[in-house]
Amino acid sequence: MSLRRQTYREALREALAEALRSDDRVFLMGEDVGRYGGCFAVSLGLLEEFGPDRVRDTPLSESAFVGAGIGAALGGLRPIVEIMTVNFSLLALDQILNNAATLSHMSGGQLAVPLVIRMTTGAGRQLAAQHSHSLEGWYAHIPGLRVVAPATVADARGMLAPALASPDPVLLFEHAGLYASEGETNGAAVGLDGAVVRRPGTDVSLVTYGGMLPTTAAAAERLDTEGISAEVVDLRSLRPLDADTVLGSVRRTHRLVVVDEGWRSGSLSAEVAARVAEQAFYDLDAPPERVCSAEAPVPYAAHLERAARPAVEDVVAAAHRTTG
Amino acid sequence: MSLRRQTYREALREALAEALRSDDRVFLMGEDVGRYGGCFAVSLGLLEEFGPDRVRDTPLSESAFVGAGIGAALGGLRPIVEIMTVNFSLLALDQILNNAATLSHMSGGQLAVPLVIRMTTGAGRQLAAQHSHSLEGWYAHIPGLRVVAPATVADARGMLAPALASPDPVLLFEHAGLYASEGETNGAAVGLDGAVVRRPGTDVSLVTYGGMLPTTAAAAERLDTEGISAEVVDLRSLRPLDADTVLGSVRRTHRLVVVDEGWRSGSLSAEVAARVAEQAFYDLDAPPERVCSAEAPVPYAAHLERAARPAVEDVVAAAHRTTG
Amino acid sequence: MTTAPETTPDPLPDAEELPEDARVGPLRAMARIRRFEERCVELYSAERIRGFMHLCIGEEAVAVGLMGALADEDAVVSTYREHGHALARGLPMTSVLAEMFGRVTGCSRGRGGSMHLFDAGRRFYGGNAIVGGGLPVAVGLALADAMRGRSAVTACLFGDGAVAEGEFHECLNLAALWHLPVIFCCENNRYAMGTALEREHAQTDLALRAAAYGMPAWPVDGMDVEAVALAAERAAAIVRAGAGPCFLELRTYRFRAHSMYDSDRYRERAEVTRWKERDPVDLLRERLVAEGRLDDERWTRLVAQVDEEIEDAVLAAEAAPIEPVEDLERFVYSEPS
Amino acid sequence: MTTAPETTPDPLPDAEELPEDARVGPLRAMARIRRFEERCVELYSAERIRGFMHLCIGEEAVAVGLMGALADEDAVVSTYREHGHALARGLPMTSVLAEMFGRVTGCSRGRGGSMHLFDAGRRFYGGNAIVGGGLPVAVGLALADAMRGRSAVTACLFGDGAVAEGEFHECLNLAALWHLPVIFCCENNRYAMGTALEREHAQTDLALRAAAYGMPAWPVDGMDVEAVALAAERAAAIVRAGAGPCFLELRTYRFRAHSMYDSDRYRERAEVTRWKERDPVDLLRERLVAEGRLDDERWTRLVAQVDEEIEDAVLAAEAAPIEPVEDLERFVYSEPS
Ligand SMILES: Cc1ncc(C[n+]2csc(CCOP(=O)(O)OP(=O)(O)O)c2C)c(N)n1
Ligand SMILES: Cc1ncc(C[n+]2csc(CCOP(=O)(O)OP(=O)(O)O)c2C)c(N)n1
Ligand SMILES: [Mg+2]
Ligand SMILES: [Mg+2]
Repeated sequence: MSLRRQTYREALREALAEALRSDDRVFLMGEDVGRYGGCFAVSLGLLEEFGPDRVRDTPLSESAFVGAGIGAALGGLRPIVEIMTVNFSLLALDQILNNAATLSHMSGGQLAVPLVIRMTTGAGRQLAAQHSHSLEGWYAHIPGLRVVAPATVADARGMLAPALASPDPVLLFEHAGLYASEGETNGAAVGLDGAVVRRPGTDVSLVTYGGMLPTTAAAAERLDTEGISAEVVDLRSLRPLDADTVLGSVRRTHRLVVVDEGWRSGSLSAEVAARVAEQAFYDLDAPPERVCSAEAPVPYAAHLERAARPAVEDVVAAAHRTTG
Repeated sequence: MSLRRQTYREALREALAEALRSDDRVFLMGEDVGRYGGCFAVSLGLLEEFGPDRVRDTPLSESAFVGAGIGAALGGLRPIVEIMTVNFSLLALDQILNNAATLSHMSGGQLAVPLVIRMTTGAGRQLAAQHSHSLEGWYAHIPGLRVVAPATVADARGMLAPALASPDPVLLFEHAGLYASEGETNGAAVGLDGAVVRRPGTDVSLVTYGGMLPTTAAAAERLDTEGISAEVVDLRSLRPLDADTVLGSVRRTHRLVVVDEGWRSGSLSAEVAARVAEQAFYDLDAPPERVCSAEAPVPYAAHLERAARPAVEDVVAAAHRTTG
Repeated sequence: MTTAPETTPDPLPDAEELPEDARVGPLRAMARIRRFEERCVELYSAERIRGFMHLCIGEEAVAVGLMGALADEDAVVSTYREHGHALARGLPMTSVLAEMFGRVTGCSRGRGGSMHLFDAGRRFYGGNAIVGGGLPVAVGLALADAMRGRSAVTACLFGDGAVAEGEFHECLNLAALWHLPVIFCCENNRYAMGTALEREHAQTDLALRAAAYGMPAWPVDGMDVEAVALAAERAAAIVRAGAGPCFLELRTYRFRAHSMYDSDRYRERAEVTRWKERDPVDLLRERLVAEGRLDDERWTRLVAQVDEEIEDAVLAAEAAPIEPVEDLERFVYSEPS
Repeated sequence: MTTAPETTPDPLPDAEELPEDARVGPLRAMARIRRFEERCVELYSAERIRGFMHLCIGEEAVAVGLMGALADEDAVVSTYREHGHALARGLPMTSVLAEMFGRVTGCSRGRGGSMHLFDAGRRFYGGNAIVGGGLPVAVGLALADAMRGRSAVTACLFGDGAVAEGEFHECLNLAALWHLPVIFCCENNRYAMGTALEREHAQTDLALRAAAYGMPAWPVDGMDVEAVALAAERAAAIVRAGAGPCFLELRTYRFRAHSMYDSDRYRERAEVTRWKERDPVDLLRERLVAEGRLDDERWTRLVAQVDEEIEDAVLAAEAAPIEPVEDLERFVYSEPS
């Protein structure tokens, strides 16, 4: 396919349509994915093309329909389950942890759960405390899951097919702030376990993923104007974590800043910092830095929400601390 | 009160009885806390003394009765909710995160949720994948919660009263492997936010909490016989994390081993290691080490379960790596 | 709703001066909510209000009928579609609107916005943006009242969509099992976002569903505020007497889209039009006019008074300060008192 | 149950040689489960079996009656109290017992133990230790069968306690809404651990509860294997015909404690004794004897055969290898094939 410009949302939709078209075991299910077109309009139009059996609206029953996705996967289908947002996924967490992630190992390899779960994550739209979580780090803690976070249009377009091809359950986190972003893609598949250097640099490694990539990239630009060459690493896969790419970068730059929208304590950023401290300790010229969300529920008021989330200045300041 | 020897289980029971006796707003509720006496026999006998209103058996409805605890706390009571084990708490996680932890902040400080939730955590009894989780690290990620993990009889006896006195929701993790352990207590209250040095040492800091304290202490003994002086730090409070005590220890020993029963990636151990790397980087003489559970669901077979969990030898080996 | 006539009316008397028919009160209350939300749409377009905003236009009779049946000592647990509930419960419009403007004078200091209105003093326990998330809390509030021997009841509001969630089931069972003083108030507006009732529920008779837990449960015309009030009074009396919970299925309809983001493609225009013929404001207004209790002039005056209150609230919200950024982490944990 | 008589019987014929009355089959199947679990108690005391172990002694008629009504193509989702279900479904006793011994020859490689028996080939999808956790999976298996146009049904087993969990509600609604081929099989043994039915549920008529989702639901004498079989066949026929799910409330009783840790202090001895008068094994045995289809000698032979199978399984499990520790992390993720 040739290179085309589209939005992250369109890329996701195209990937869904392609999957539905190419494999009749694939179906999409979730709240309002059909007639409503998806709460973020990702699946708009799919009902019309594929019908209500394969673009299946569910009642408000997160545990039941996520678990039904698990069962359907065991039964030979390739379900794509949409949980509107990560905020509601807690209601299905038992199914995800105790069934999806566990059945293969616990059954001694007899069962596989080729299920894809898509959900939106992140804050930034003044949706307040209960609609602004960034909990993908929790999911990245669970053995048996693969967790990916497309940050670009090409990744949004290319991660679904490998996710569906995987015999393991895959969680796909889409950041609410990215849906309208634009980029280029040739539609190619994107592997599920490789981090990627988005921008090479020599002075400091800025490691991030998902919705924080634009912020981090902007910080790198800013640093560049100050003569600091920042390398931007996009984790892409949160589990398994591609430590090699991160470590390789740190071994080149000797400085680490992790940017993560999760609440600082116990976020994925801690794992990244810990791995680097463990495995590249002698390569580090400065303590690792983390830029995360304030440790508070995300407030509605614009100025408070802005203050709660990692901003370009915060990343720049952290980079300064490592290089200063 | 004078010093008395009792089991961890007895200490918890005595603390419950004392709380029920001294404040008529306090009540205990959960599955089988009453007639059955608690699935770990912690509340045995309390129904007889306090009656079914205040030692309240619930149906199997984790979300409802945990949420009811939140409502009852808002309504002026001091509920102690028992979730049989952390494995089932996922079903109530939405209530814990989105209501208990959030209401105070989101309401601008109008509401307080003085709720105590007790639950058992950990593996070690061949209960297999779905009954062996150590997920307290997840809870320690949530702003608005206080999370404690009594590792000794004195802490088991002394943490409940301060937890009930706190206007904030407190989660109390009891490790299944500790119930039968014995120790001394004078019944004194134990604060909710201070880590403690359980054993002073000079060569390496072994930082742990809850069910891993005995393993870690045994490792320290073993190291002692080899001439390595290990300091054992018991976090006690997982949120807020008493970083000062940990950092103080590392500044003395210059070496860190974190022992945590959680799955390694994204466990609380990562946060401890990251904090030390950030704040005591120049004090560290060696990369931090973590000893955690294998990244797999915990299997039933005894030899596999043993292999999956942190063992004394693992801690000793990690300490050697830092000192070697 | 009609608006002010062309000719300039006499100067409006103050609210105190107007000796009002008791049955006009609910009309005023509904008109106040209606006009408030219509103004909110403008304010949303002007980006004074942000985030998610869910309007209850068409559903005002539920809010007003229900809240009128409650006493000060009673508790309310609501949803993200709660402007009407909050106003009818007595939260000052200024504090509600300031909240939606994100101001520190808002009823949640500007931290909650439209979906999270709180007023501890009025026992209004929010605004919950997790569908079904308020039900367990309501059960607990009722448990506290019951255990303390207080005669308060807790009104728990939720939608038809929430009935499909596991919490609904667990909570109805728990409240019924323990005979707790909860009025479960299901605002059945026939849609959960874009999903119609019959695609949410195998059995769409929701009152029947609730009755299976062994509690009194019945459907109510949720477009008729006087019917809602009567049902709510009856339910409150049953519940207050200690007979355990009740369930009201309040059959209503939202005239607007689910939220400001919804393009409302999933239902027929004709269906909306049909329901609008039973507009709860018009219904009561016409009834009062027919009974000779209301005339055009009084109505105009009433609307003008309401509008004045709204404009005052807008001005106050505009002028109000925002919370200092330094306070971001205040109240994550309680402050030493 | 009676045991072998004092005098030495003739050498027992092989199973094949014994031309058996079809109605003896279920008796044999129940006796096999009973004797197996009785042996498991000894093995647990001897610490050959560890972890949690939940016995179905007293509930064998449910397992046998239900599994007899299913075809090979059908699926089963069970609970932690599933020895009987597994054996009746046809899992070899050797692989079940080896599993409980933690051996690699066990049906889950020794990783699952008593609570997690799996057999993908026989569509036995486990053993689930989270109460209610299997229901969504069962709905999904049925969804897959329905979407692929297969005529299989899924039997989903759970206890009376599970009925209080939110999953129960969500899953009954979903299956009924989508007309999925699920037989919801509630093993109502009147207790969830120490909590009696009437302290779990406001409405203890569980079939009535299920009927509120708009599906055929009826109570069945769960101590009478022939009644269970009849009900299960009827349910399977309804479900297989595409009419959507059914709910069977299988009224039974566990004669033993909840688990090996339970001191069983929460129920009257007299209640247990009363239920034992309807021991499902005795019930069928006596019926067959009365009908002249079984005599003491045949029964003795049957028990002896069963016991021989059990002892063989014990010996095999004792001798079986354990999984190499190096394999601990195998199958966390699929292996490249
Ligand atoms: C647990 C959960 N799942 C999904 C959502 C997204 N969502 C918000 S409102 C809504 C529809 C709720 O419908 P209903 O309960 O009928 O209330 P209504 O909006 O009609 O007043 C959905 C799906 C949510 N907020 N919470
Ligand atoms: C979600 C969850 N909560 C609690 C438990 C602990 N537990 C195990 S079995 C059980 C009782 C279940 O009763 P029921 O469903 O009637 O099944 P039975 O044991 O009687 O067969 C409980 C409370 C659990 N395993 N899962
Ligand atoms: Mg609705
Ligand atoms: Mg039971």
